[in-house]
Amino acid sequence: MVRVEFLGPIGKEPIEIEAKSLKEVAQKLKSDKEMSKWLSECAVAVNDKLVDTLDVKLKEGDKISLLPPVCGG
Amino acid sequence: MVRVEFLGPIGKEPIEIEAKSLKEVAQKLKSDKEMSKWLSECAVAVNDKLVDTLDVKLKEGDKISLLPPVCGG
Amino acid sequence: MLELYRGPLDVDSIFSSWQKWGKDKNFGAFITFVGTVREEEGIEALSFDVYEPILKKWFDDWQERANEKGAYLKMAHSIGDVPVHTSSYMAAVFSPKRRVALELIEDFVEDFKASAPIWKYDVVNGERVYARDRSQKIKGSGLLDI
Amino acid sequence: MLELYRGPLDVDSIFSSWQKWGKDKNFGAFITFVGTVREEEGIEALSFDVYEPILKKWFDDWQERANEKGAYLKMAHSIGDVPVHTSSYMAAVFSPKRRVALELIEDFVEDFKASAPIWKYDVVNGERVYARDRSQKIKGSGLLDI
Repeated sequence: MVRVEFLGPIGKEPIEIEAKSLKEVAQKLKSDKEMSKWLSECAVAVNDKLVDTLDVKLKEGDKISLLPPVCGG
Repeated sequence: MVRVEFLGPIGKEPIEIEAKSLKEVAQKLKSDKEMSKWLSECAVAVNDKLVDTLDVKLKEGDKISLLPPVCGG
Repeated sequence: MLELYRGPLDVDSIFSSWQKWGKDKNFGAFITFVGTVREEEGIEALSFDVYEPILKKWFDDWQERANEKGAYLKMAHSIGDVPVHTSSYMAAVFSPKRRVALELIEDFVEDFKASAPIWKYDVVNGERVYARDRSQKIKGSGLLDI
Repeated sequence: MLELYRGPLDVDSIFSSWQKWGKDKNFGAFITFVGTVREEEGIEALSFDVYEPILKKWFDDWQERANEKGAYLKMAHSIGDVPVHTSSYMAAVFSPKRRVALELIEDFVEDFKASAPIWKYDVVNGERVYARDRSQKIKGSGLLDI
């Protein structure tokens, strides 16, 4: 199981899903209507490190975070 | 008579000279050995306004200031 | 150093401690940016969510980059509600001389706006509304939109 | 506003009064530059001569330029001796949003260095030595060298 966290304004509780890669995470989130509108807007971090490819293997307990558009300051 | 002031590190008391133009001021200062080394380094103001030409007519009581290289801050 | 505070920043006291730190370290140039909540369009406050683990990494990367140029960075940000006319953000660059500080402050603040994992909300009639229009997608966004 | 002080600047109190002024005026961005005397090469202090009439004109021209962009400038400088680890120079830009302030602070500080009628001396063993090597000729210098 990996844990998916939705940061800031997404306002959704973390979920635990079965996924061996980031691609699988994308496929599972895509099927969730509420989430799919956020997918085009969000950056992604694995274990608090931003990633720029879907070719990331995941292991038990990994944390995936979705970061919607930001505006600090 | 016009008044010529020497600012900052020049360390020379103001002088009053007879001059109808900035060019005449330049000629008189040139003859002063102590001053002539400063002339290539100094900017010039007439009545506290920086000027960029010698073609400035002067009238009684005008103030000419010589400004050596600066370093504020 | 990265400092996070609940509510508005005590700007004077943060400035004072930063400025003391900088002069003791013999830095000749010290630049601060202060961001203050403007009164406009009837908002009562802005409100912020901060994701600290990634913010800290972002800041540490910048710190390293600054250190390579002989400079040092500090930053403070608010979490939660920050009323109009109070401040939510301070950034500072210290360097031996002015050039490096003047260049870094601009790049540091601009990249903060584009990349720091912080989300802003307008507070209107006590309600928190995500400031989507003023927000920027982090570089690489849309990765999961397959 | 241009403020001149004899001796070192009281940086915290100047900052505090500027920052209060800016937030009351509803400026969202406030940037300050602070120049502090570094301990190096055995100097005890720096010392400054200021020619106020031309400095004021130079500052007023910059203020006008800033106002056209919706921004506002402040500056403070020391006259006379300023010991190491104390500050001689502060400059500030206030603007509604960050971009204008980030651009102006750089140009304002750089032009200050190149044009403001202020002369710097190292104070070594109680003696004032003109810092000729670090000084810049004002644009148009040499006019009288005919």
